[in-house]
Amino acid sequence: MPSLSNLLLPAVLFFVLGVIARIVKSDLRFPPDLAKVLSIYLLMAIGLHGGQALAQANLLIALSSVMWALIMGFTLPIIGYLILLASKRVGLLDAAAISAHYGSVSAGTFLTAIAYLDNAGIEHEKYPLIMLAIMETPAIVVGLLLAAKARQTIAARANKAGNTIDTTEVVSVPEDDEGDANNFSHLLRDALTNGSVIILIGSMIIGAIAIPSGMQKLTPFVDDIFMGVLCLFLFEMGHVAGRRLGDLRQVGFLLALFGIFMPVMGGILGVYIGTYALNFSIGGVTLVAVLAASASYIAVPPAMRLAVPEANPSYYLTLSLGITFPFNVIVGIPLFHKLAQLIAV
Amino acid sequence: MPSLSNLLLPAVLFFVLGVIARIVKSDLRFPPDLAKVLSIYLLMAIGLHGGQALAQANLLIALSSVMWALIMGFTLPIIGYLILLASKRVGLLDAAAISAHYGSVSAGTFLTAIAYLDNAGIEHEKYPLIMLAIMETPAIVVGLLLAAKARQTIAARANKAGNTIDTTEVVSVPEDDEGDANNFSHLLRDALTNGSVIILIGSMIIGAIAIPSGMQKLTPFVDDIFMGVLCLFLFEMGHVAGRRLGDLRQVGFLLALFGIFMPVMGGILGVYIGTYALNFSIGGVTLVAVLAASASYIAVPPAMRLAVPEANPSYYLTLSLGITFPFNVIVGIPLFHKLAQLIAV
Amino acid sequence: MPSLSNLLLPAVLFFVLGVIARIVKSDLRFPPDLAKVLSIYLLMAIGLHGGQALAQANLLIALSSVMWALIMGFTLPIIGYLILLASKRVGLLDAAAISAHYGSVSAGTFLTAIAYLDNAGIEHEKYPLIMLAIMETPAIVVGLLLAAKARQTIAARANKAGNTIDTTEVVSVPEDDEGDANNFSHLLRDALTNGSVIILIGSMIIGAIAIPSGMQKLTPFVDDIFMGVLCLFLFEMGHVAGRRLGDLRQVGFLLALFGIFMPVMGGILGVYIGTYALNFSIGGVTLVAVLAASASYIAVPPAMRLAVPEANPSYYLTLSLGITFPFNVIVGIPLFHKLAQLIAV
Amino acid sequence: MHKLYPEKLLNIITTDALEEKLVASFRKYGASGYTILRAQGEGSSGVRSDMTGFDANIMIKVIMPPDRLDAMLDSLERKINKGYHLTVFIVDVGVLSPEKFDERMR
Amino acid sequence: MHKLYPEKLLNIITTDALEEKLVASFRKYGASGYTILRAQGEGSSGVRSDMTGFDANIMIKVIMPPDRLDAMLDSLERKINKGYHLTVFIVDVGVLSPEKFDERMR
Amino acid sequence: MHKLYPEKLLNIITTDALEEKLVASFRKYGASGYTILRAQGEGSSGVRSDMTGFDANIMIKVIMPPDRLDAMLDSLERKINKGYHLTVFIVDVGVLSPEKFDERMR
Ligand SMILES: Nc1ncnc2c1ncn2[C@@H]1O[C@H](COP(=O)(O)O)[C@@H](O)[C@H]1O
Ligand SMILES: Nc1ncnc2c1ncn2[C@@H]1O[C@H](COP(=O)(O)O)[C@@H](O)[C@H]1O
Ligand SMILES: Nc1ncnc2c1ncn2[C@@H]1O[C@H](COP(=O)(O)O)[C@@H](O)[C@H]1O
Ligand code: NA
Ligand code: NA
Ligand code: NA
Repeated sequence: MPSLSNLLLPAVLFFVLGVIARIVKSDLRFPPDLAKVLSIYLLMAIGLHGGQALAQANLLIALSSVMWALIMGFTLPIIGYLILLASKRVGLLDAAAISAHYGSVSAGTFLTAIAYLDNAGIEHEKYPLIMLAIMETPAIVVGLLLAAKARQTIAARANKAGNTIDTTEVVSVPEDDEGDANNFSHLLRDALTNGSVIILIGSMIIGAIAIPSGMQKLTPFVDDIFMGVLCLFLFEMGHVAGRRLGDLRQVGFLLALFGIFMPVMGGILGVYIGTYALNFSIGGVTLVAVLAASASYIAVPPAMRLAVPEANPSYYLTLSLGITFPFNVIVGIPLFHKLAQLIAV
Repeated sequence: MPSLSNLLLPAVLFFVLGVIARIVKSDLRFPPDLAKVLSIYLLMAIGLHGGQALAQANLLIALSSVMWALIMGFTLPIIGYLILLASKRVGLLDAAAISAHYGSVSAGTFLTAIAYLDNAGIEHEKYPLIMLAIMETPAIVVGLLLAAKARQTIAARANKAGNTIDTTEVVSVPEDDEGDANNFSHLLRDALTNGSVIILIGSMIIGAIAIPSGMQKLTPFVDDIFMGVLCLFLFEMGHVAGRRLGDLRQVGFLLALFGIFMPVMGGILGVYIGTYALNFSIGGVTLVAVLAASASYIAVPPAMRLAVPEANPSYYLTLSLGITFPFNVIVGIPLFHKLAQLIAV
Repeated sequence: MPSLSNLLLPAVLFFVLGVIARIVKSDLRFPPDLAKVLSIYLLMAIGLHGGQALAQANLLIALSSVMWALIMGFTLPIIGYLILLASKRVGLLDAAAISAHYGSVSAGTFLTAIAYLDNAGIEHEKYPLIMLAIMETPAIVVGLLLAAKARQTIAARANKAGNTIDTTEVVSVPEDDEGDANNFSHLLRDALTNGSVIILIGSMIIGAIAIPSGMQKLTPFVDDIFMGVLCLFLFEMGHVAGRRLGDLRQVGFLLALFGIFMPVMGGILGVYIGTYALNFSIGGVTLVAVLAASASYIAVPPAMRLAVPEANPSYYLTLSLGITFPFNVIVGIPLFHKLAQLIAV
Repeated sequence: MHKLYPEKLLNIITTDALEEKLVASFRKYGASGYTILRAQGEGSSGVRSDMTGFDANIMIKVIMPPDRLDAMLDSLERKINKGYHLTVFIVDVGVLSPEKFDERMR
Repeated sequence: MHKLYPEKLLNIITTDALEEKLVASFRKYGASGYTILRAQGEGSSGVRSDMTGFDANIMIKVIMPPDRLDAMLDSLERKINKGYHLTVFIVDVGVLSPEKFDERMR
Repeated sequence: MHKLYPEKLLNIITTDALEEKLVASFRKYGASGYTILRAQGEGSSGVRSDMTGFDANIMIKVIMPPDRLDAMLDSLERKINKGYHLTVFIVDVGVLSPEKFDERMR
């Protein structure tokens, strides 16, 4: 059974250990910035790896992957937004900020999926790596658009109610006295030059163009210790997720359900896109599903703090970090793999 | 001669280099938290390693190891406390706080011993690893009990002297207005869920239950770079110990002697327990001796800050970090190995 | 063509990636102290490596290397100082502080050169490693002497002009009320016990005296992951250099030119010394040239902050970090290699 | 001129082992929030600047309405009397909107 | 006694995502410099102390001549009104030479 | 109300290369302790925020009895006159027990 073997992966076990440490109220504390260092390493390693493979990539498939990544990145938040609106659990701006996270991706989940496939001896295409890099951006953009829409709706409602709220404050993306502050193009540039994107895309290009003899010298760093570093990273992320899990009662049951529904829905969508639109192998399909299912907890939260400051960070952090992330790592990955197998038959 | 070869181990040489850097007043500075990151790694690595071996452990020997670990953890601080009282060099509460450190263990010393044995090609049992994890806790508990006892004695003396000291403040473990603050069960839970304990025990369990193919992928991280990381860790710890060495005059000659007597006494006890009670090989016996001989400088100091705030941290830090730690790393390990050989014959 | 293959080295590519991340204003941020940890590792690794080799070194060549290192360390700053005076672009004290940097060395550049040679399959002597360690110190000393000289000149000029400047403040190295503050012997000791020097020399000694079996266990840490760590280090240093590059307009065109002239001049000198005075192979000559050409951005800046507080740090940091460092990494190394080949013929 | 409202800024420097305990008491005594900075230092209990990540100092800042400060200080004084090493000082500060600091943390 | 000159110390606690933006406004409103400390904390927007290095808090200190403070505070208030989570407080400080804080950053 | 005793809080922001030297002078001028925070910043000597761990800023806090402050400030002023980049400011603070800050560091 795939689900069990998943739970016996060291990386997943360390994630669980991190959660447990929080539950038993251990005084375990990870040094500040350790997770950041580890994630820089992980992105570098995976990027170099992917870049080497992609040097011989088929341009057409690559472009098609990029296109589907964009489609998923734009569609998923809109679906999420509509569902949240229907649920009436959160305000419009909170809905915009939350759903933006689901268009983006979690590198930690993606890497766990790679460990899972590796361990099961399942091959996979490298194109999902490009998709990983691509999907950071559209989600942020669509989050901004949804927030702008939300502000319009709020202003409209206020006007109808004869309310005297200053509409200039809400109608548009708030314009700062520093001019460019949070206007659209500024935030778009931020999204495109996001640190993770730079590391991932940069490493992929380096992996593709660096001389082979030089790349070979990197193997022990990039390949051999990768799994160990991933374990340490997931250990700490489990610890972080564990704390957010404690905030569950703050978000409420229905919202928590949303944090499970979104990855399931996204995963299914991803399986279909991977199988029928991209024609990937089962390994590749699983990775596409994981991309669709996972929610960002690194790039999107600070972007939303800037772009939708009115939204409550507790909501989106608890959902993406405390619910969706553990769900995907523990349940989602083997589930999507199973689905990929079923559909492939 | 074992003692010489010990001094030529890279790990020990880096420790000495750290001490020297302090002596020559170099401006060498290790970044904050580096030691913490390294120790998380070291505990993970040693735990995973041990866990794999212990999956096939003999339950009876394991239980017997745990029992003897508990006995050592409870007995050594009491012996230390009595000696300190007899010496009349420090107050009762200082004596309680200092001696607690000697019931616990130093993972740095333990790992140096493993490097020493590895290098000499000497096999060793894995049970001492469980003992390492177990011994963090009892020492803290006995430290609390000794401090409670000390407070009673102080209160009794004060009463006799007709002194008007507020005895409610001293009789019991100080009760906070925040209620649970430092009551016994709270501190016991702290001891049991201590960060190092979680990492070590958690990694051992993961090492035991994770699927072998997954564990294999961890080998380069867990095994290959282990020695190098240990060198770096001991380099920094030598540097830290070197600073405490400078505080020697503050603790005085007799107290400093205590910092050497305790490991020698503990080491001898450990050799006997390892040989006769646990029937370990010479390698295993050496490790048991090192456990008994070493004093904690990671888990116990903050615990004592909380539980015995009246004690002067300079005393216990200088003793455990500035005297006992260097003594064990440089002299103790080869000495205990020699003793183990002598008794085994 | 050597210059091209240099640019395709992963380490150099990561340096360039770091610069680009700054240029596109990415929000990429490296955690504080990461570079420091990486440089501790790199110095340890290179030191252990060199030490092993130097255990069989020829004492005469070693001494001769040390002597030439001292000569370069003392001469280069004086040349630089005279050029800067002639250029009249900066004040006397700024000239002293800037030129001190060019007598010292950049470990990052040196390691990139080693990666370059490694990759091209070119052997090299290990003596340049000793020179690397030696050259940290004289540059700082000569910087102090030049600053003292500068202060005298300023005082003399002030006197001539009938100015009432308090000459006791400028004539000598400023004497603090804390006595030793920045007197000469104090600063000399600082230079000799500088952290990098301790790590490098210490590791070399350990590499030379540690037992071989112990050293062997360090190989994966010291050798295998070295190139990867160097890439990460250069990635961050490229990012840092990129920011300084932005300060270019502050230093002006002529001063920027100085930042390119000095390494070219130093490199040529180094090639001659390596070839004719030290009789090294082409690999060794290239390294000597890199030592002469590179400017310190780790040890010397803080030393100058202390010793020549009147100088503007923007000047020397921009020159050494923003101009000379990138120039050497990208252009200098293959250039000096080419020169070494030309002269060797 | 901007109108500034007076509040009290409570500063505590101590070992990071006390962090959880202190945060619990901020909650109890009605602070609206707190900020923690990592620190090193020296005082009557010796140098605390190993910077090894074990046993480090922290500096905590809590802005409080003046009328809630007293009970908070009592609690801190009790801790000090029990032997805990707390370096405590209070600063008068001005804030833009005092309501923010009236709301209690959940 | 040493003569000390009065200045205003502006303190801001917020997410590090706002760092660049705030620095730009310090420049605009004529600060001579600023200092940033990394922090963790809790407030109305929940706990911000993951210490994972992503999404951390910073505490910024800016010493300003009293007459430049007002415009700066206006700008901060506008940001707060837009929903940004800024904890702001002002402290009266004394400095040795006020000229240092009159010069504007480039 | 709690009685608070007045003390002076000396703040210094400078390069970490000066740390040892400044600590020596705190000892000389009778401080009972000090606290150091790591910082980054910008000022007249440009940006100091590489955060590479080399050449970083520190912010030092020293609580001192008012009568010892003057000599300390003289010493700092001498350093500034020699060209050292020290940003210095003093804050009035209240403490629970002034005796703590009267004892000199060993
Ligand atoms: N006079 C002081 N000025 C600033 N910080 C102090 C002072 N005294 C103590 N501290 C800080 O408070 C911590 C605990 O002090 P103590 O309880 O005196 O050992 C020290 O490690 C310092 O960080
Ligand atoms: N009363 C307070 N005292 C000290 N720091 C606070 C306080 N309230 C908020 N903060 C800090 O400001 C940050 C943002 O606060 P908030 O906007 O209330 O979420 C928190 O994470 C804390 O670091
Ligand atoms: N106006 C200011 N407000 C806050 N911090 C400052 C100010 N000016 C300078 N600093 C700090 O002091 C350091 C040295 O300043 P400077 O000597 O002006 O280069 C800077 O890097 C800042 O961290
Ligand atoms: Na997604
Ligand atoms: Na022990
Ligand atoms: Na040079």
